[in-house]
Amino acid sequence: MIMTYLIKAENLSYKINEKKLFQNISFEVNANSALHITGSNGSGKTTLLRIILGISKPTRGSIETNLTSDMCYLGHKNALKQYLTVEDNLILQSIQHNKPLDTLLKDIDLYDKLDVVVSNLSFGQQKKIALLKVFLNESELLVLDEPCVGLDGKAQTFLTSFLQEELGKNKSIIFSSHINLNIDAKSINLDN
Amino acid sequence: MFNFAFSSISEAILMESQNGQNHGIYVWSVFFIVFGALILTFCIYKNKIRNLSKKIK
Amino acid sequence: MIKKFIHQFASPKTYLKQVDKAYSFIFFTSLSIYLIAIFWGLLLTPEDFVQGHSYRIIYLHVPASFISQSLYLGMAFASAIFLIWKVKLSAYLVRSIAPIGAMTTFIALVSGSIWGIPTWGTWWAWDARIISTLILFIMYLGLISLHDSFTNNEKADKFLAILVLVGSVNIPIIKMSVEWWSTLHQSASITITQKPAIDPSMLYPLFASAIGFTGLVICLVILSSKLHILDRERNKSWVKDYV
Amino acid sequence: MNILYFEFLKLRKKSRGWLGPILVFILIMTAFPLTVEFLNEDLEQAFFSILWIAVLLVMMLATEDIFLEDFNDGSLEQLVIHTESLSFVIGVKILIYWALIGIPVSVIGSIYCLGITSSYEMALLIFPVLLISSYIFLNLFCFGNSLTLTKGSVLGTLITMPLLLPLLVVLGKVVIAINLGLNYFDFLILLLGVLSIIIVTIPLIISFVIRAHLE
Repeated sequence: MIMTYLIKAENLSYKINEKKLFQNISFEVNANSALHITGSNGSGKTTLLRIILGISKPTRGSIETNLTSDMCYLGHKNALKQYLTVEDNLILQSIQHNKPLDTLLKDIDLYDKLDVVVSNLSFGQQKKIALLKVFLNESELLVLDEPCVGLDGKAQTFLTSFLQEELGKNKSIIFSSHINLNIDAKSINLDN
Repeated sequence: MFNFAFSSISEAILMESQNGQNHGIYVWSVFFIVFGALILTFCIYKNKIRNLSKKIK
Repeated sequence: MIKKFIHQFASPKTYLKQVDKAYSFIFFTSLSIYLIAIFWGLLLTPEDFVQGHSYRIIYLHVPASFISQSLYLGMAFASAIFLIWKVKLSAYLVRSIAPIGAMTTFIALVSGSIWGIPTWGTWWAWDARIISTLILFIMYLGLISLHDSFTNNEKADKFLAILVLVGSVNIPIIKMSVEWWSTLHQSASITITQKPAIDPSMLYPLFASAIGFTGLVICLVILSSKLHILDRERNKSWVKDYV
Repeated sequence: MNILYFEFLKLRKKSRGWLGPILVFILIMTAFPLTVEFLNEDLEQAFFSILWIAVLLVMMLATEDIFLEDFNDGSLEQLVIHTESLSFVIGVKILIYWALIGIPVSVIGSIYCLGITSSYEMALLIFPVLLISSYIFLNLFCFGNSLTLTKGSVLGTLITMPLLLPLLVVLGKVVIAINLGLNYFDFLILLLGVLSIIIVTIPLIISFVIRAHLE
């Protein structure tokens, strides 16, 4: 089997207002593998993820992607409309209402919250709804920025086991997290 | 072409026109505004550059 | 090729070095030209038959209003270079021209207003060119406040350049539309295509004062851009050597 | 098609977003007669200037947070990642805003016009002008607000208003043209021409600006 990379980064550097954030970061992500980005606060984890997504451009270095589908991204901002109900928000994210969704909602204790307005939910519950998109994704590559923030123990184990399962399904994951998730992952540290 | 249009300094300041109005006040106030603005801007920028250079040093 | 050349030539460092060499020459030449032109225009030229002596304001007013529009054109040019080739220097120039543009527009506005008292009998008329000059003044201030409202300078540069370009499309339209709306202002005395409508003895000092004023404004732009470059690149090693 | 529905859903469920501006418009149009003497002639003279300024103000209020909300909750990032053409989505968004705010305002404006000039012809002729001008206003304010995305709409208005002056001049002339029975259709074609240029260019510029914001 020939290993082809999904994402390959070489010597990435990033500056804000002429100040260096990180320098010379290189990595490669192959199919069926995970990459854990670590680093202290302000070391540029989110920025690196945004560079991978193609939203930001690195000051120096290059990044090549070799994907056939969109990446699935969940950032600090959960892209939920606060004034809409959970159901409407799912419509906005093109999530069909079907059997797998129902079982998922039951698994994360949100089945009875479908017609509640998002702003009335707690932070953790909102995070779970945002994660639904990840659970139902059809992308090759998942990009998650601090996916565990705000989640309770049960949801965390659910997420980790889901991610571990995904790795077996020919998918790759790039995530940043302070907590060490139980996933087989290479890790890179952004602190010098 | 190169003769003075006024015969004395007070005439030049007043600038009495043919219709009897004194236009000097308008002309000279514009003159002072323009030169004042120019000098002021030059001074401000010179000063700012000097302060910044000190800071950088 | 071109890109590489521009980047090498237009580094802020070489720019400052070149400009420092030229500065005092430009300053003293244009200052003397301007002083002579103003002396000539204010004291030597004959009285105008229609407007009386108040027409002498032309030597102070016209250069300023001419420069205020040319500076915007310069900004638009620099913005285009910045957006196409990503030349940092031109972004610095756009930002540093803006306050100078505001200053000259202010001079044009105030001097025109004072000139209006003896000639039109009112210091403010709803006239096309006054309005478009006022709008230009507000646009300059808007540009400055847009740039200053962002803490991320690279973003601010981009937005400023976009706004300048959109504005440069719009300025001729604004001028045309307000002219169409109403006009009281005397039509431009000098145009490139037609013979000038004023006497040569009044024209030469006008040209001289325009040249002198342009030189002085260029000096101001140099100072302003120097300040801006030093401020933006203060963490770089060459700046410490330079200062 | 999906995008059209999504944007419609987002705006329709936010009643302060679309109903608010319409009500403000009605309030302005109702309040202005109180400031002039109760004589029909005075009203008629002032009516159109108030109308244009009111439309302008309302479009300004309507676009206040058109991109800010999507920016704050992260939808814009998702949009940039997932859509081929960001400018198309932006164009659709502005279209929806026009459909939910611009069209009602135009209808209400023509009704007020009928009430004050009591001329069916005038109201009928002013309606398309209102439709087109409100769309142009929306586009330009969107541009201004996208530049000053996180910095509040006052700055956005400050930099957009100068760009709108030519349009106000044209609108003033249109009213004169209608009153004198002159080349009304020439003006309509002129406005349509301006609109067609703006519809294409403004979303492109805005998408560039938004990408720069997210960077």
